[in-house]
Amino acid sequence: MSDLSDLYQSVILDHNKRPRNRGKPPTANRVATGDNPSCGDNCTVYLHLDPSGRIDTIGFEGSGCAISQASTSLMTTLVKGKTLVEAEALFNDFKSIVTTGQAPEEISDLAAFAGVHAFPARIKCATLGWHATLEALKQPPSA
Amino acid sequence: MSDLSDLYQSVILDHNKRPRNRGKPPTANRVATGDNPSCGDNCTVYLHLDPSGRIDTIGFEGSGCAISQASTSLMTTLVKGKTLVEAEALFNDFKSIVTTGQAPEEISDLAAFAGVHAFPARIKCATLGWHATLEALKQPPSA
Amino acid sequence: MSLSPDLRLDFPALDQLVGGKPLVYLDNGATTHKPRSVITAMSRFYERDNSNVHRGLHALSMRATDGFEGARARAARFINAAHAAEIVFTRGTTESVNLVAHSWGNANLRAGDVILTTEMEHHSNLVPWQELARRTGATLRYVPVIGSDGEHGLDLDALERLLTPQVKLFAFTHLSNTLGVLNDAAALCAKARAVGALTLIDAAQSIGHEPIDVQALGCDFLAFSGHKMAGPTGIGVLYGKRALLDAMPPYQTGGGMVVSVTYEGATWKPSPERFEAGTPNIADAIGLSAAFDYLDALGRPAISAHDHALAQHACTALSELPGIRVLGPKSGQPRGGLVSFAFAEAHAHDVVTFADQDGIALRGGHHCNQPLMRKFGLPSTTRASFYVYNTEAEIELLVKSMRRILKFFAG
Amino acid sequence: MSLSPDLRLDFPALDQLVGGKPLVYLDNGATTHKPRSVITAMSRFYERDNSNVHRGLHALSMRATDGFEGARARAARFINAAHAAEIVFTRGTTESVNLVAHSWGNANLRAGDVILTTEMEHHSNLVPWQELARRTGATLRYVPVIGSDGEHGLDLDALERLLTPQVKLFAFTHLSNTLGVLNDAAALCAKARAVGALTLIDAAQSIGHEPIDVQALGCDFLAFSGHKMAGPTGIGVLYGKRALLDAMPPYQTGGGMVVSVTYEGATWKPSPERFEAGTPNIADAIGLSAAFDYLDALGRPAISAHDHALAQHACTALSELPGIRVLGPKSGQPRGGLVSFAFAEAHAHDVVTFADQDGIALRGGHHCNQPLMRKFGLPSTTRASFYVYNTEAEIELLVKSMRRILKFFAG
Ligand SMILES: Cc1ncc(COP(=O)(O)O)c(C=O)c1O
Ligand SMILES: Cc1ncc(COP(=O)(O)O)c(C=O)c1O
Repeated sequence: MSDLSDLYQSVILDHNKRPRNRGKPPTANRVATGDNPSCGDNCTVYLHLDPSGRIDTIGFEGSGCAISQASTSLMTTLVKGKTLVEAEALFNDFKSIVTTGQAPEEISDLAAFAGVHAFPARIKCATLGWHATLEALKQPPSA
Repeated sequence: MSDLSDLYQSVILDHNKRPRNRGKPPTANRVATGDNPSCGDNCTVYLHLDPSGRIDTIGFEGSGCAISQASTSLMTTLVKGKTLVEAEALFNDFKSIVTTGQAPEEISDLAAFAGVHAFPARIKCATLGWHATLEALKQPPSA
Repeated sequence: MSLSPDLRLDFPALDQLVGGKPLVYLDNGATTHKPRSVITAMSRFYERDNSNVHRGLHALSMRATDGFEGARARAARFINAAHAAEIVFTRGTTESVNLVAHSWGNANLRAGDVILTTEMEHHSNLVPWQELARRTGATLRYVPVIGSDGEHGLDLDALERLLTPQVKLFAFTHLSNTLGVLNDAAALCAKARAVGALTLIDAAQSIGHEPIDVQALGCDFLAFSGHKMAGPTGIGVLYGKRALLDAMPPYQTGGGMVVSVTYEGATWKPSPERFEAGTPNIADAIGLSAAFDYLDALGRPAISAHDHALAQHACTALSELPGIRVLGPKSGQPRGGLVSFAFAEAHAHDVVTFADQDGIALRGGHHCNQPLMRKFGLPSTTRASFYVYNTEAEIELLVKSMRRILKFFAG
Repeated sequence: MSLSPDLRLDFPALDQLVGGKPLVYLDNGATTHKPRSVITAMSRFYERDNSNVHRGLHALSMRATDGFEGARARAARFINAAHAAEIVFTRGTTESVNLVAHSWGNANLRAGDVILTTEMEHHSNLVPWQELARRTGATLRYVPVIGSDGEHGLDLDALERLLTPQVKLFAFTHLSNTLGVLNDAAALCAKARAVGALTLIDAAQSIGHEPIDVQALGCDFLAFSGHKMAGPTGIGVLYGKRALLDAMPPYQTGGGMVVSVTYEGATWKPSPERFEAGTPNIADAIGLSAAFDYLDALGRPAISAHDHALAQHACTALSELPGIRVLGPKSGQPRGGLVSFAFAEAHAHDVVTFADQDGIALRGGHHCNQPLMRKFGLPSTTRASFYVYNTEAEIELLVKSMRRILKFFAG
C-alpha cells in the first residue's frame, strides 16, 4: 500500500485526528459553506478580519473524509494573518501541488498533499475548505 | 421479382387502377375513418343499411398504396348485402389469408391478397378499409 | 438450484487487475456488469439490422422493428405484464418516475390530495414527487423509517394512519439502495388499494435480483433501469396498467407518438407509443432483452438466494469489526443483496480509496438518500452490493481490507 | 479532399445481401449506419470500464466518469461550443426540444408572447411548441414554405413581417428532412436576434453532414441526435448558452442533479448536471464521442460536398422520370443530402416495397411532416437520403429500380 501512505501522510493523519481551529469563533462575522454534492461532504468556514483586511480569527465546522478535514485544518493555520490576495496566492500553490504532485522546495506542510494528484477524484476533497475560505474573504462582513 | 408479382396480383392492380364504389354516396348515414399513422394512409367508408341491417350502399374515399386501395375497393364489392355479423366473418377469412398466406378453396378474389403475408409491414395496408367498415357498421346512424 | 461459479466467465469486465489485484466488484447497486451475450446483442444489431423502427417498409427497418417490439414483449414476460402495450421504454428508473409525476400527476392531482412515499426513497423517487406537490398544491407525506441500527424498516403502524382516502398515490421502493430493506410490496399495494390509492413501485434495486410479477404484486406502475440488471445504460422501463396509460396525456411530444398533426394541433396514439416521442433507444432495448434472457436462464429464485446469502454473510462478518454501524433490517427480516455501514474511525471516502487499492470497488457517500442519512446522523456510509458473479471468497477479501483500514486509521 | 470509397469497409452493416441483392442503403435521413470504431468503443466500455459515473471513487468509476465527461468535451469541440458545460446529453433531438419547451418555455412564456417556427418542421420541432403554446397561452406562428415543386424554400419576406418584438423564440430546422432545403441558419439567427428573440436550431439532419459551429451560427440552443450522424441510438445533445441553461429550472428531477435534498425540498446543481437526472446513457455517450472522431477524421467539408453531389445527381436523374414531382430547393440553391419525390402512377409504399426487392432501402410516408404534405396535396413521398458511404453507382441502381416500378404500375 505504498500509494496510500503517499496519500495519507503523517501530517494528514495528524490533522485529521486533531484538527486545528475547529469550531465557530464567537467574533466571526463572515461565513461561507462549501458542499461537495457528489459525496455529501461539507465545510463551513468562519472568519474575522482585522482593519487592514487580514484574517485574525478563523474556524471551521463540517464533516468529510480525512483528506478534506486535514486540508481544511492545515489551511486554517496557514491563512491566519493573510489578506485575500495572499490567501489566493497560497491556494494557487496548493492547487498546483495537488494537481501536479510537484511541491516547490520552500513549501513545507502543504507538500504533504502532493500524493493527492494520483487520486484525481479526491482533489475536490482537498480543496473544499480553501474554496469556502476564499468565498468568505470576498463577502461583505455580516452582523 | 417473383415475390412482387405474388404481392401485386392482377386483381390488385386492376382494383387499384379502377377502384369500385369510390366516392361518397348521397344516401350514406354512417361514416368511419381509418388512419395508418405510421405511413399517413387514410380511408373513409360511407354506408347505408337497409331495414334488416344489411349494407345496401357503400362508398369510400382516401388515399393509400395499391394494396390498401385495392383491398378497400374489393371489400366494398363483397360486403354489399351483408350484415355486421356476416361482414365480420368475411373479415376473419381475409385476416387469415393475409397473415397465413393460405386461402380456402371457395374464396376467390380475396385469395389475391395471400401474397401480403410475406410482407408483414403491409398487413395494416390491406386491412385499413375493413376496419373502417366494421367500425361504421357498429355506429348508430347519423343525420 | 445454486448459481455456477463459472458464470463469472460470461462477464468480460470481471477479468482484469485493478492496482495489480484482481478486480472485486462490489458496486452492483450503482450498476452491474454485462454478460457477453448482452454486449454482443447490441453489436450484432448495429452490424446487421441497424435501422429506424416503425415507419419503415424495407428489410432492415422491418428487422429493427421486430427486434424492438420483441424486446417490449420480452419485458412484459419478464415482469408478467398482461400486455406488451403496458411496457413503455424510458432512459431508466428516474425517467419512468418523472413520466408518471408529469403525465399522470399533473392531470390527476390537486390541492388537498396526498402523495405518500417513504423516508427511505432514492432521490429519484422523492424529488419528482416534491416537485409534483409544488406544481399541484398536493401534500407529500412520508412513511417513517424506524428501528435502531441493524433493525431498520418502515413504520407500518404509521402507514395505517397515513393511508387516508386523500392519498391518491403511494410510491415506494421495493428494495432500499441504502438499507438493504426489502419491502413487502404486495402487502403495501393491497393496503393502498384498500383506500383507493394507486401504487408505484421503484424496482431499480430489485429488478435484477428478485422474482417480480406485477400482477401478483398488484401495483399500478413499476419503474426500473436496465443497467442495474445486467443490461445496458440508457434504457429502462415504465410498466403501467393499460387503462391508466391510455387515459394519461403525453409526456414528451414529437415524431412517432402522433396520429394526426395539423398546424393547429395534434392527436395522440395509444400507449406505449404515446409515451415514446422521437427515435427510441433501439439498440439498448435489444440489449436489455438479452439481459432478460440471461437472468431467466440463470433462474431468478437462484439469483435471489445467492445475493441474499452473500449479503447476510457480509453483514455478519462486518458486524464484528470495532466501531462499526451496520444499517438495514434485523437479521431474520428480508435483506436484499447489499450492506451499508459506517466506521467511527474512518470516513467512507477514505474507506473506498483504501479498498480500491486492494482491487475492491465499493461506493461511499449518501447513496442519493441525503434526508435519510441526515436522520441517522451519518454524513455518509460505505456500501458493498452483490450480484450473481460475486463469491464468498470476495466477502473474505472485503472484510480483510476493512480490517486493514481500521488499523491504519486507528494507528 | 474527396471521400475514399474504401470507407464502406468501416461499416459492417453495409456488407450484406437483401433479397439476394447487395444492400443499397438510402435511408440515412431516418438513421445512419455506424462505423466499427463506434460499435467497438461501446463494447470496450462494457468490457473494461463499465461503472456508474460521478459518485464513485474506485478505479472503474473514475474511468467511466473520464469517458463520459470526455465525451461531453468532445461534443463541445465538435460544434465549437465555448464550454463543455453547454452540452446536455439527452436521448436525441426530440428530447432536446422537449427539454427547452418545458424548462425554458414554461418559465419564460406567457399570453401575448409569440413562438415562431416554420411550416417545414419535423413533428419533433413542432408539436412541443404547440403544446407549450397551449400551456402558456402564447401564440405559435409559422414562416410559410413557398415555391412550386423543385423550388421550395422559406418565405423570407413573410419572416420579416412575422419577426415582431413579441417573438420570444424562433425554432427552425437547419436542414429539412422532407425537402432537402438547407436554411441559412446564421442569417436566420441574426434576424431573430435583432428583435430580441432566442433561437433554437433543429440540427437533426445537418449535424452529421454539414460543418457546424454554434458560435458562428449565433444560436442560443441547438438540438441533435447521435443516431443520424454515425453514432448510437439513445443519445443526443442539447447545446445551450451557459447563462441561459444556468437560469433555467430543471426538467426531470432525481439523483445526480441535486445539491441538497431534505424531506421538504431540494436545490439544484448548475448545468449540465441540472438537466441530467438519473444515471445517464454512459456507453452511448462514449459511442457518440467515437462518431465525432470518425466524422472529423473524414473531414466535414468533404462529407458535405460528397452528400450534396449525390443528392444533386439523384435529383437530376429522377427529374427525368414520367409523372414525377421532386420536392425541394431550386437547383443552384443549397440542397442537403436527400431527395424526396412522388409519382403520379405509384404510391410511396409500393415504391418502397419494390425497391426493397432490389436491395434498396428507401423511406416512404409523411416523414413526420404531415401538415406540409397536406399543404402540398401529397399523401406521402418517397425519400432517398445519402451518407458518406453511398456512391454514384448506387444512384444509378436507384434510378433503374424506379424506372422498373413505373413500368409495372403503368402496365
Ligand atoms: C429534422 C428532424 N428533426 C427532428 C428529428 C427527430 O429526431 P429523433 O427521432 O432522433 O429525436 C428528425 C428525425 O427524424 C428530423 O429529421
Ligand atoms: C432505489 C433506486 N431508485 C432509483 C434509482 C435511479 O435509477 P437510475 O439512475 O438508473 O435512473 C436508483 C439507482 O441508483 C436506486 O437505487
